[in-house]
Amino acid sequence: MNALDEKLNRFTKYKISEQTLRKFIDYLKQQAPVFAPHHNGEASYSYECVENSAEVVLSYPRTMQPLKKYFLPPREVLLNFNIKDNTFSKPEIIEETRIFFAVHSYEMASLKRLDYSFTQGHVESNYVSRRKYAIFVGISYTPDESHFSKSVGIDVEETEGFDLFLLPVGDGYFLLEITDTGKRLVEGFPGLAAPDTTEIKTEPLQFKSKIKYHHNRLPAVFDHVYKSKVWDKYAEICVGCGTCNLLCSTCYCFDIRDEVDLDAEHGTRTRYWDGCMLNTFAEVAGGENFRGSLARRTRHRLYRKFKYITAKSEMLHCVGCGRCSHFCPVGISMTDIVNDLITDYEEKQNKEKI
Amino acid sequence: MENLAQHAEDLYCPEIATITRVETLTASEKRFEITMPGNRPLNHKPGQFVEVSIFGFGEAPISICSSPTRGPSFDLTVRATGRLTDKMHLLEAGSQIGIRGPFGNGFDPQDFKGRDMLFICGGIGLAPLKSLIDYTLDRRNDFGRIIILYGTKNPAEILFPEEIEKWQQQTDIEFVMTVDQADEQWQGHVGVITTLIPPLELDVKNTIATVVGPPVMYKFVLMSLKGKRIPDENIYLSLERRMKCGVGKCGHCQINDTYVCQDGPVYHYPHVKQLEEAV
Amino acid sequence: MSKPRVAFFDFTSCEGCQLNKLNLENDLLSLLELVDIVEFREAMDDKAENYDVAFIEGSISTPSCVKRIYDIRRRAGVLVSLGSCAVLGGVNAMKNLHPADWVQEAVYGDDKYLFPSIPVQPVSAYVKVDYEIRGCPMSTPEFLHVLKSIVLGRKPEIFDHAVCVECKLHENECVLDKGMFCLGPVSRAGCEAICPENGQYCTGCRGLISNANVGGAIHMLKRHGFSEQEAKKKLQMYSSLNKLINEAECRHA
Amino acid sequence: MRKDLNIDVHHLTRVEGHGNIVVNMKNGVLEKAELDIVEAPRFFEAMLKGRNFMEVAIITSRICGICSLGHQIASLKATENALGLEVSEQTKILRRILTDGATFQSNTLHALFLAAPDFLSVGSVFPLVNTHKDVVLAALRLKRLANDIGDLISGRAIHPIRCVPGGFTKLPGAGDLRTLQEKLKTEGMNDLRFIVDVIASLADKIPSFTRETEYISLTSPEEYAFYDGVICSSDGGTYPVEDYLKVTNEFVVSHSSSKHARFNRSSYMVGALARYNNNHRQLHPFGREVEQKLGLTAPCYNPYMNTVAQLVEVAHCIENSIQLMDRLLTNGIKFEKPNQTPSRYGQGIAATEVPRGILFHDYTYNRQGNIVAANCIIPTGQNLENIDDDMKKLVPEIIEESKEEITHKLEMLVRAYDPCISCSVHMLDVEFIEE
Ligand SMILES: Cc1cc2nc3c(=O)[nH]c(=O)nc-3n(C[C@H](O)[C@H](O)[C@H](O)COP(=O)(O)OP(=O)(O)OC[C@H]3O[C@@H](n4cnc5c(N)ncnc54)[C@H](O)[C@@H]3O)c2cc1C
Ligand code: SF4
Ligand code: SF4
Ligand code: SF4
Repeated sequence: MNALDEKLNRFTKYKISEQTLRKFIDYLKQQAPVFAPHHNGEASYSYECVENSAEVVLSYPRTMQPLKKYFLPPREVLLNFNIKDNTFSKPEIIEETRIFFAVHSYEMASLKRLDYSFTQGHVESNYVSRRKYAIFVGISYTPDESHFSKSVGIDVEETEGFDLFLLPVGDGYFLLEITDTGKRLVEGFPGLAAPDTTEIKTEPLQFKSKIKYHHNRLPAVFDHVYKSKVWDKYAEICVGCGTCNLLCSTCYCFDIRDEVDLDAEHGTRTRYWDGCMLNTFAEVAGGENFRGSLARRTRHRLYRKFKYITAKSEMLHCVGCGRCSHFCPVGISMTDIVNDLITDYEEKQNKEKI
Repeated sequence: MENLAQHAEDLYCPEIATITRVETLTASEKRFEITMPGNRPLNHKPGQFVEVSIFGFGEAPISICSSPTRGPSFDLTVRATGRLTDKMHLLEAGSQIGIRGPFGNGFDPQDFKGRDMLFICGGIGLAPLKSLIDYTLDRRNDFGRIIILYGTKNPAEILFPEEIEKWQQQTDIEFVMTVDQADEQWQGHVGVITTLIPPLELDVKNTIATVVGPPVMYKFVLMSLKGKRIPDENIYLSLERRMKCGVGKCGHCQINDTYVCQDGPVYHYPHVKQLEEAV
Repeated sequence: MSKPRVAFFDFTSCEGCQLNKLNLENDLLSLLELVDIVEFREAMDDKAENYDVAFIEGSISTPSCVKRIYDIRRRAGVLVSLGSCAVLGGVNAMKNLHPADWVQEAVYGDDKYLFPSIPVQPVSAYVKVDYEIRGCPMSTPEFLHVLKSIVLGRKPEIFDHAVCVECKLHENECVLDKGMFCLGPVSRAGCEAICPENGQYCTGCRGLISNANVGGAIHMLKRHGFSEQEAKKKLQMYSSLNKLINEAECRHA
Repeated sequence: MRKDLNIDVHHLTRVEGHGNIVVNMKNGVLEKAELDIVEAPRFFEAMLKGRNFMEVAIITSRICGICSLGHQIASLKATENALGLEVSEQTKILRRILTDGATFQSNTLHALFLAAPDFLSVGSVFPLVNTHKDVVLAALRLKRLANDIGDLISGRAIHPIRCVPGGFTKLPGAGDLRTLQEKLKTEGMNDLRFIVDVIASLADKIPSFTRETEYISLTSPEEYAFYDGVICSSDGGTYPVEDYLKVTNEFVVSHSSSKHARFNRSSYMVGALARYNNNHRQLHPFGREVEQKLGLTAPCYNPYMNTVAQLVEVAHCIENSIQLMDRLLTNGIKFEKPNQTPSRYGQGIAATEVPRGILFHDYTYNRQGNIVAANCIIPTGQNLENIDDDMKKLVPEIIEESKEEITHKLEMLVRAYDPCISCSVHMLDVEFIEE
């Protein structure tokens, strides 16, 4: 038995049919609001609050916005203010239990990164309040042409952070109890038979997208490619739309703007997702732009994923969800850039040896 | 999460403070004296900044230009360049503004005890450095020589004329000023600030150089300091970047792996020397 | 503060932007509390001598337009151009892509001399423009934002990032996923990505973001099977006066 | 008796686009009574040349913001005819609702915001905010409701987004549609009734001028025609839409950057009054109710009554859209991929009734699906000769009144036609030489 299977087999588990699983969602809905993947248009998926358990999509490549939208909303009112009498109030954030259902492992891993970003240095109450009572039910998935989470060290069946985890078997699922919270939820649900004792045997999943090096070696690569030509190569076709930033599950940069109501008295201070690929991101008074070129912006983006925060947090800040690659309108793939950088690095190393 | 939640802060809520004095310095710069609620001291370090906010006009990081040795009120020097700063220039004494902070890494003046202090300020860069200059003047005996080099584009842009007059008269301060472009009345130095550095006679090992100015200035000043053989460990810079939150979240002020609002604005030069995007 | 005196003027355009203001039904009364409307030919008879704020719709395309815009600039405090026609030349400017004579003759035949027409230009080609509100039609939230900002005495915040940003904030299904092409990645936001939100591609009605990678944009369209010439035509629909597009070359196949 | 009169209204207000009224009488002879169209020509043909069929409706809707939906529908129908693209029943119903919404919104705007100030002797709707607040609020609500139809079904009331060749890119949700329908039934009908009562009390402000002319509109045995039908003349006869050139006979006049038109007589009228005269028997009950309250009877030869006919149509369109929404909701709204695979290439002609009258689009496509020829005839252009003829009859009849009064009545007359001047100068009439 491989190490992964060994780990999975330690959890108590239940065999559950898809039909029962949807009943389980209904049961969860009675406990707390449930959020799960849904169809969004013809070819897209998004997390939505579950109204009808039949509409939950269990098998999907990835949602468009990552789960971060529930903890760092795309637009969030930070303050309501009154200009005339200089007063303000902070909108109340209800600290409630929310259940996130059918979440992939890289997504869970990304929350761990966000947790770091919002709690190191100053601990942000907005984020923490939303995050505090969240419960997660994971599910495994079949990698598509953009996923590469294995290359950054995250297995499809990685259960860390989840309270429950779903593994497809035959025409149903294994429901794994990961934490006590998960156990309590399962115990309250009357639709399950006794724990199942058959052994889990996972099939190694094939990722079509891969990084050439083991992830442990990536920080070393990034020590040497700051001046690489690879940046220019991608800058030529990158159009600076910022899609890769906005949809990245670990990107969290934001902008803050004041907007006033038509009475010219009340207003809101709101934050919005922002991204370092956008031209204006590092522009200051007088029009000076500290990262005007797309090459420098692309480099900054990748260094933020693979080096800068990594050095401090000891976690790669790319989780291999493949959103940046899949949604890039010009088809720039994260693994292509990294692999090109590795090639460049190897060439440099070889030259140095000679 | 639960244990971290205990330390959670409402990071974006300002305190409503009062402008207690306004002084026009130049056509585009004014100095504001700010008093916190209950006249409490801000407890800042020289070189730190606050996020000033006016509802409807946004927020902007502004350096504290007075020394913590004077207080409890503190001073801000603001150049009108945009939404918030233009509006601030319209405010009179008695008006209220929001303050968050103090934020960022400031100077630790105790570390400079007994050293000669060389201040190199370009344009509005004098404002942040003034907090440290005032500190050293208030604890004059703790420091060796005090040399202030100050350059502006033209005589009309000179900040703090009153203080400058005093500094010029004080014998324990070496104050030299230059302008890029003179007018009819100007009788002093003409030329960029780097022209003031070579003539200086310094005990380089014992001199702490602090540099603040517009982005273009740093590269040339650092070259001149190198020419003087001032060791890198003796050099401090204060850097400016676009900044939104002031608390290390929004990402705007990042220079390579460092956040100006957390690790800066005051940097020990050896720390940023390797950073391509810094100067 | 006394209420700012606001005037609206229209030049060569479809007047959709004007109408869009009249479509502010829910906000119209609050708006009238905020400002005095002193001239608005499409909706009222009054004319004024001067105005604190002049909103200009439409592009400049006849000699008499030129005279009129100079006159308005003299009388106006703040001048805001509004809508793609005024800011970019808009669809009108596509006529510049053809020889002037051909264009005139095509419509009026032998009578073409009766109706003089000069190359279409945006307002900024003739007078100083303080702020620009883009869009075809202009978006009303943005218009209100600019108006409120002027009333407050602050600079409006006018976005200079791609439509994709707003599209992503809305979590719209990306039309690229449906096999369509889209100009959202290089076009300026401010419209709340209303076209992709409605299942349609972005036609670039707000023009390009600044510092745009036009060669990259052409390459992007080539990936969707367009020739270089067709790709430029797509980008030119609203931005036919943009030199970067007209002169762009894409080195990628 | 007055022998000389000189009127020059520069840039007539409260109409869409730029026009001047010029009247010139010397020694008792009326030398000139005309509407000069000084709007800058925009040359849409140059914009359309070589454009792909997917883009054509996007561009032509920019001919006019006020009639953008009408242009888009006529354009899409012409394109679909040319390329043999069939559309579904659902698409047709949705487009009909949109046409109703557009007529509802445009007629409301004109009658209540642009023309009504004349009846109350003020220069714009803004002073009425203080004197007639409840009426203005009701009128604003009505206009918003009309725009809600456009917003919900086409994504945006001005320059609609979702309407594309072969169908729609996105459909309204059943819940939203039901809410809107309910609003039309209650708020919409109530507000209109309230306003109609107010207008009825002002009926004596409408000048009593008549001139019988030829009235041209679409007609259809199935309904009060807006979306589809054949050309109908009040002088007798119906003509297939393909024969539109025989009806319109456009010609250039020196005082107008827009072309004029004539058919059986020296001029003809299109628009609400023409539709009403030709099709009034097919009005829905709510339309009938308003017709009676406002004292409109067919045939009506008073062009000033065009504004009243517009209000009758508002009532009709509200009721019609409620019925169509019922049909949609009963059938269930299903997403259908727009049919965009041409089955042929060539010429396609289409007509729809837009608020100001009958509109024709005529395109020819090459095998790449790009435009090689385009023609587009706009209602206001068709009305211009009729307006001039009206003025020529009206001026001698009111010549003894004060100059201000004459000017006012002439302005009201032109405004009654709800002219859409930007539209009228953006005609397309050209054969492109294929490269
Ligand atoms: C650590 C720090 C200390 C500073 N101290 C002072 C000071 O003591 N006195 C002073 O007058 N100014 C100081 N600044 C600069 C000041 O923050 C900006 O001028 C201010 O943010 C402009 O805000 P605004 O709303 O008036 O202008 P906006 O209307 O927001 O912008 C005007 C222009 O400034 C750019 N901009 C936005 N944010 C910044 C920023 N943080 N820095 C520079 N440009 C920016 C915008 O891109 C735009 O081009 C400091 C900046 C930093 C980072
Ligand atoms: S998504 Fe692609 S095109 Fe857009 S900014 Fe990122 S890399 Fe560039
Ligand atoms: S960098 Fe790309 S693959 Fe990595 S976490 Fe962000 S979006 Fe996902
Ligand atoms: S639909 Fe267009 S604007 Fe929206 S994300 Fe996709 S490419 Fe960008």
